[in-house]
Amino acid sequence: AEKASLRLKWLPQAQFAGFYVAKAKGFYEAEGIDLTINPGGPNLNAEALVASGADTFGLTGGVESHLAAVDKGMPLVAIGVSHQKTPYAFVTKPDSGIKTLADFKGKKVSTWYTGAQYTLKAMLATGGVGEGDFTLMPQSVSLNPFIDGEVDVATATLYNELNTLKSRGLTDLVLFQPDDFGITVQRDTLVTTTDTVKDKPELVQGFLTATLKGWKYALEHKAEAIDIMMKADPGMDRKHQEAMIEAIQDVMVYGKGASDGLLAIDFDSLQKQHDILLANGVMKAPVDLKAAFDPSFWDKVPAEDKKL
Amino acid sequence: MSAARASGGPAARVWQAVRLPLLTIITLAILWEGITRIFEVPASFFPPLSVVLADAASVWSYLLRSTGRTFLETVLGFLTGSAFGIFCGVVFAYSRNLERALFPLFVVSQTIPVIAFGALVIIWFGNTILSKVIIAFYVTFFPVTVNTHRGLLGCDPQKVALMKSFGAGEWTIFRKLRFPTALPVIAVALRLGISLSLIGAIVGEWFGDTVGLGVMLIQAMYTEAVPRLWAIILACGLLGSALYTVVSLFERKFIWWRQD
Amino acid sequence: MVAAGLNIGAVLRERVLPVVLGLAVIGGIWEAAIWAFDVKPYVLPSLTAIFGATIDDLPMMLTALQATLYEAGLGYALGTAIGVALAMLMVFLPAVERGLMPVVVAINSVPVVAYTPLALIWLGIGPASKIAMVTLAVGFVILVNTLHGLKRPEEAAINLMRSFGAGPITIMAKLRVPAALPSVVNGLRVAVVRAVLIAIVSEMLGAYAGIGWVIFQATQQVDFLLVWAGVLTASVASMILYLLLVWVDRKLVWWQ
Amino acid sequence: MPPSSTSTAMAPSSSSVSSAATAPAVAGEKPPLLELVNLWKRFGDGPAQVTAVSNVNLKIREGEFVCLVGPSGCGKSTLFNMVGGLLPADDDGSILMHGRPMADGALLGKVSFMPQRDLLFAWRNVVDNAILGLEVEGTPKAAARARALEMLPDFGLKGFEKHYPHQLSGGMRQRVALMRTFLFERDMILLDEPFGALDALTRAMMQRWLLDIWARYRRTVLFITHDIDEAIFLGDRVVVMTSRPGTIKCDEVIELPRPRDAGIVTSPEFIEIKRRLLGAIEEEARKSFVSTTGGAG
Amino acid sequence: MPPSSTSTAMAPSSSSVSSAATAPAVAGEKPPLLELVNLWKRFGDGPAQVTAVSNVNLKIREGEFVCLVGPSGCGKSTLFNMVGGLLPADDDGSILMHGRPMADGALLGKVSFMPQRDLLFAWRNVVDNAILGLEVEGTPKAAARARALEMLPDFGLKGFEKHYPHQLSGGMRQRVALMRTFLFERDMILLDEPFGALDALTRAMMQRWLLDIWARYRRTVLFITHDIDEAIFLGDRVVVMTSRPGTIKCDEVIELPRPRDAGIVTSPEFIEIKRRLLGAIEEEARKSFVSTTGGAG
Ligand SMILES: Nc1ncnc2c1ncn2[C@@H]1O[C@H](COP(=O)(O)OP(=O)(O)OP(=O)(O)O)[C@@H](O)[C@H]1O
Ligand SMILES: Nc1ncnc2c1ncn2[C@@H]1O[C@H](COP(=O)(O)OP(=O)(O)OP(=O)(O)O)[C@@H](O)[C@H]1O
Ligand SMILES: Cc1ncc(C[n+]2csc(CCO)c2C)c(N)n1
Ligand SMILES: [Mg+2]
Ligand SMILES: [Mg+2]
Repeated sequence: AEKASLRLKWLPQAQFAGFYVAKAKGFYEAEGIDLTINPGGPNLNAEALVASGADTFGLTGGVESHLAAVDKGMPLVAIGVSHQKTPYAFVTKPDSGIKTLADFKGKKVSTWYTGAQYTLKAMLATGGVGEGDFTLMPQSVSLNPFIDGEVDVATATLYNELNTLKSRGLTDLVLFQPDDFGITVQRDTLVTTTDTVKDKPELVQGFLTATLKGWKYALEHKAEAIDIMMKADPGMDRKHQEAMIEAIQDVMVYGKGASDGLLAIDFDSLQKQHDILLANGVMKAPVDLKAAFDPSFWDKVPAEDKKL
Repeated sequence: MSAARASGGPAARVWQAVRLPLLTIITLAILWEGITRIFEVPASFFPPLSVVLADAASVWSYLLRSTGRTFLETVLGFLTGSAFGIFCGVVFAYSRNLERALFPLFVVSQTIPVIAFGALVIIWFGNTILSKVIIAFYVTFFPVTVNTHRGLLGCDPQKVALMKSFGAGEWTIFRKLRFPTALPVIAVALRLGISLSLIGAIVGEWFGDTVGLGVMLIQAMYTEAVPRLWAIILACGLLGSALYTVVSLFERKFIWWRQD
Repeated sequence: MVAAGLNIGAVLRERVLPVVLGLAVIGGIWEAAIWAFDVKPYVLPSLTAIFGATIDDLPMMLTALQATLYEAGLGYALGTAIGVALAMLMVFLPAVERGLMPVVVAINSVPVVAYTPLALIWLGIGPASKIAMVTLAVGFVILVNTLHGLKRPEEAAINLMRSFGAGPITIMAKLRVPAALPSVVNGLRVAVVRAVLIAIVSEMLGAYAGIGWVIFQATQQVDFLLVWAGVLTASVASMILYLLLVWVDRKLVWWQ
Repeated sequence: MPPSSTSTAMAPSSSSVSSAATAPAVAGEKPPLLELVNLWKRFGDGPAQVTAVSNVNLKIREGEFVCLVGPSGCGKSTLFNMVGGLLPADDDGSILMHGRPMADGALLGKVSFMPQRDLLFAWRNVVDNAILGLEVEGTPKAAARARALEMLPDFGLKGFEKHYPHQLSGGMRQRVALMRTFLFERDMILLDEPFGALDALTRAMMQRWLLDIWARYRRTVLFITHDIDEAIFLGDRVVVMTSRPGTIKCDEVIELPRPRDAGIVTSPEFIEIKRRLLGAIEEEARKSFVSTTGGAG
Repeated sequence: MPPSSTSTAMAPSSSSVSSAATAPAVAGEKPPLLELVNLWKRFGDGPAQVTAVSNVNLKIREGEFVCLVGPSGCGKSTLFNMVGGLLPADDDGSILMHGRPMADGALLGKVSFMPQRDLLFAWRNVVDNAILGLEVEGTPKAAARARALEMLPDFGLKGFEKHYPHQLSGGMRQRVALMRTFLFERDMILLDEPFGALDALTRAMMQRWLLDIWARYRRTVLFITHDIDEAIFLGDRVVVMTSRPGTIKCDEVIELPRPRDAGIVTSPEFIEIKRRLLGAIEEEARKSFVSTTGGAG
């Protein structure tokens, strides 16, 4: 079997269930791949690790960071996009009085300064709220400032922070999802290098096929998938993981992910995201999307392996 | 305080040594539990000790495995870091030019936040225990170098002259005089170093490892599992104290004399 | 007279030249390695590129540096004060040392980053949480070094002071503290670098400003040059602080 | 400590000269300034235990100049440390001052003590080392320095006020330590071999200094020396200690008239006293070399 | 250094006793073992400069026992340090051995040197401190220890082999340092006030030891002391140094027959030599106290 490795964007959790399931079920082995799954961590750039050749594949930040990486000259190609809609939302407590985008004016909003701030600005711009109309502040790991009322709006991933907030009693939050305002930031891109695509297309093909089988199996057998995840990291909270895989299913099985199959690459959506990033000055020059995203492998995977 | 009075069996002496620390720990534990219970501090802010211990118990085998792994990395990093630190301190003590040229670079190296370069560490040293050991090594050697250098230079020049009068070469002077003179100062750095090494190992585990206290730590941090966070803090504290104690015991056994 | 003129030359030759040479050698190896092994900039950018990026973003870097130095400086001062005070207390009351030291060691054995989330919860995302973290780390280094130094004087010297009717406080002021100075300065040296580092690391886990914050964002946005520029800025600043301390050391502990 | 009994028993028997017990008769009713009763000091434990001082009984009257001599390692410095309050005596005995028992350390700050080793502080120059005692007392630095500077020429240290200990010769260091002791003025002065590293003349000048202070301010002086001439020349009494475990072997009152002239050392009375004392010391010193096992027992 | 010229000039003129220049006549053709030519040593710079040794010229023949006396702080230890190779002499002069000039430090390891301060290592016990020189030489530890243990009783240290320096009395420390020097056997022995902290008998026993070694192995001994009796009793020659800046004031050959008995100190020849030398030293010592500004100049 050929050795390969996958670098995740974060520690083991249900967000990456498909890969662990594919490995546990022997799907990679069946494709002749001996895959090692390497977790990520804070300040660990999966893009850099794949680009440098330290890892063969990567589940990296998302469309915006992939484009930034390609823009910076990293020889990366995305072969699939996991989350078909923005996996995070801007949340507020019902008593904050924020019901529309216009209500953001004069409020304190916290978000991650890791790209999410552009999404927020773009979303608010659609509601006529400019940069100077609200107070923007960085959001750290902790949600306490939001829970304690120090900020009016916080940012939460649908699969992680939102569940944390729910478990801490905030079940009736008002959500502002960027997609509802025509802004989409697709996250969790599956990438490899241009060299790997060129030199080992069969490896890439096998990897993607097995991965998709894994995801399909995971979403169809969630309890078993969570069992597998709990083995990978026994320290996790099972309930939290169960909630996560549900949320992950929602963001993956959406748009083309629902109609065409998991991890589908939707060039229309990509173009829109690309233009927003360019408009915000995140990228300096346009990027050739056809070069940055290569749907050819995904196209070759039989529909029954990727469609739920 | 005649020595006669301080005597007693080994058991009594051990008791004497652990009595106060134990008392402090028990007091702190009671305070912790009491305050959190009485004032009903939210668990997300500061959970009671019992909750923390219960949480630790729920994952005890994983916690134990993680502690073992971190322990191994720490010890390896500490040993290599101390050895390298002492070596560099010696080199610097003997070569002013090397010291002047390289020492600033050592300082620069210590100002680099390793956690900004997780990817680099993995690219260079791979996904192995080696990258953790390297980071533990990296944070350990500096204080050891500084103190070794200082300790070696702090030697009484008249004693050096005495050794020279015996025809001792630099190597002999080093072995028999300078190094023993520097030992107490080096020992201070070793005590700092073992704590730093543990920290290095833990941070090293953030770079894509699958087991270790550091892995559990970020999991807990980012899921805001506060009781788990405290459980890991306790585990780190326990491991760190144990290692520190071992180093201190070595120090007390081998470096008991007072400088004059 | 003549000496002053000679001195500058000597200082340049003996102090500055080796450092410049050292830096030049390392820099040369660095550039050469990048060229020879065709190292990609996302693995390791060239020095010139890093300098370029630093210059490009200089205003932002300096603002960030200001925030970081404020946190590091305040934490350093606090940590030193607490470390020295605690060490003195432990010398005055040995029971405090036996009782407290293990707890202090335990507290310090936990990486500062592990407390950071708690500090963020307790003290907020602002500078207070960073200052607390720096204080903690610096305090321990200073405590261990100071304690060692304060205990250094031999029994006979302490007895001499006692024979003059000196109480513990006078012995502390006139014997233990001067005897401890070399040790304390040692601690100060090691701690100054750590202070900046801890401030940066704490900032990476949540902040409004600072070098660590810049580095964190840059990492997330795959802006590797900016990461290195941040590191360079921090290093230069730490280096300056360290040299300042070497100078203080000379002034303070000249008798060794 | 098995062998200690032999030498303790010897003390009263072998003492052919006037014993300590008869001395206070001169003072009459008043209790002596200082009285040591059955003083012991043991170091270490078990087989390695060293009995440094055993069963020392000694009375010292106000204004007396007492010289202590004895073989090297017999416990003189240890005795001084106990009298100065620096070392707690073993529980067996007690130290009385003006007839009242003193707690451990009660004498600290009440005597001028010069230890055997100079113990100068490396970070203080000559003047600042000399004024250490004054500083501890609370004398303003400027005033203390002025006094020390005035004293420097008398100690042959003029021109060296800004030098640091490592730049001094052995004898110079000793003189700085001596200055430090004299500047710290107390009614009782304990000097542990203060002139050991000095040449004859410097020593003579220092002796003159000491006698002057002693006579002018009626200080009480306890003085350890190895130089028997010095002991007889200076002392009202010379106390000889036995070899370790050190106890009082004999206590000789020196009846030579004062002021004593340097020429006195050749007088027959002097030579007779010296002969007797030398005999006593040599008998003891010999023990350290012969029955050496008694040393650490 | 303006005032140094006065005392340098004085050296030949005021020396009423046989000068160093005449001494080698006894040895005949052979160059002396050690010859110091115009040796200088200055410490510090500018106004604070101290001239410790100035224009010292001295010849020492093989097998000679030379005692060096002089007022405290006159530069004796400095001279020793230069001879032992521990301190480079100023460029003015040179040190010749067997007529050949020696480079700085060439004598290291070739002389047994006992410094004024005992310099015992705190982490070594008595035996291990004593064998330090042997260890440096490469003698196996066990053999070295055996030799030291054998020597212990002679030095009155039996029973203390396992003690550490802080557990010793001042005189005991000095004896350990002495043992360390004797165990490191070399043809030339430099002793800097080796018996300063010892009582009369212990000192006499140590002197006997030293003379025994000297006579048996024809060692060359250079010996600093403050005790003029000791100097005359031990030495073939007594060299008197002037006060700082130290140079040779006079160089007296002691013609007393050997072996010398302790009783010799009362002989008229002895007393006459002593009177002469004391006069010379006192004249010098007085200078440190009178023209003190000349000290640091
Ligand atoms: N801290 C100690 N631990 C063990 N033994 C000690 C200690 N201090 C002193 N001694 C022992 O006590 C004895 C007496 O020592 P002390 O210093 O009183 O002698 P001394 O009479 O002053 O001798 P010297 O004339 O040589 O100075 C010595 O045998 C010494 O080894
Ligand atoms: N490192 C130094 N720096 C400055 N001056 C020094 C230094 N070492 C010695 N001296 C000076 O040199 C002079 C001679 O010192 P040295 O130790 O040779 O005297 P000595 O004759 O041995 O005196 P003693 O009999 O007191 O030991 C002294 O005035 C001393 O202050
Ligand atoms: C776009 C985006 N930016 C920052 C974070 C914050 N963050 C960094 S790592 C981590 C754990 C991943 O689940 C979290 C919460 C995020 N989640 N998503
Ligand atoms: Mg003594
Ligand atoms: Mg000397």
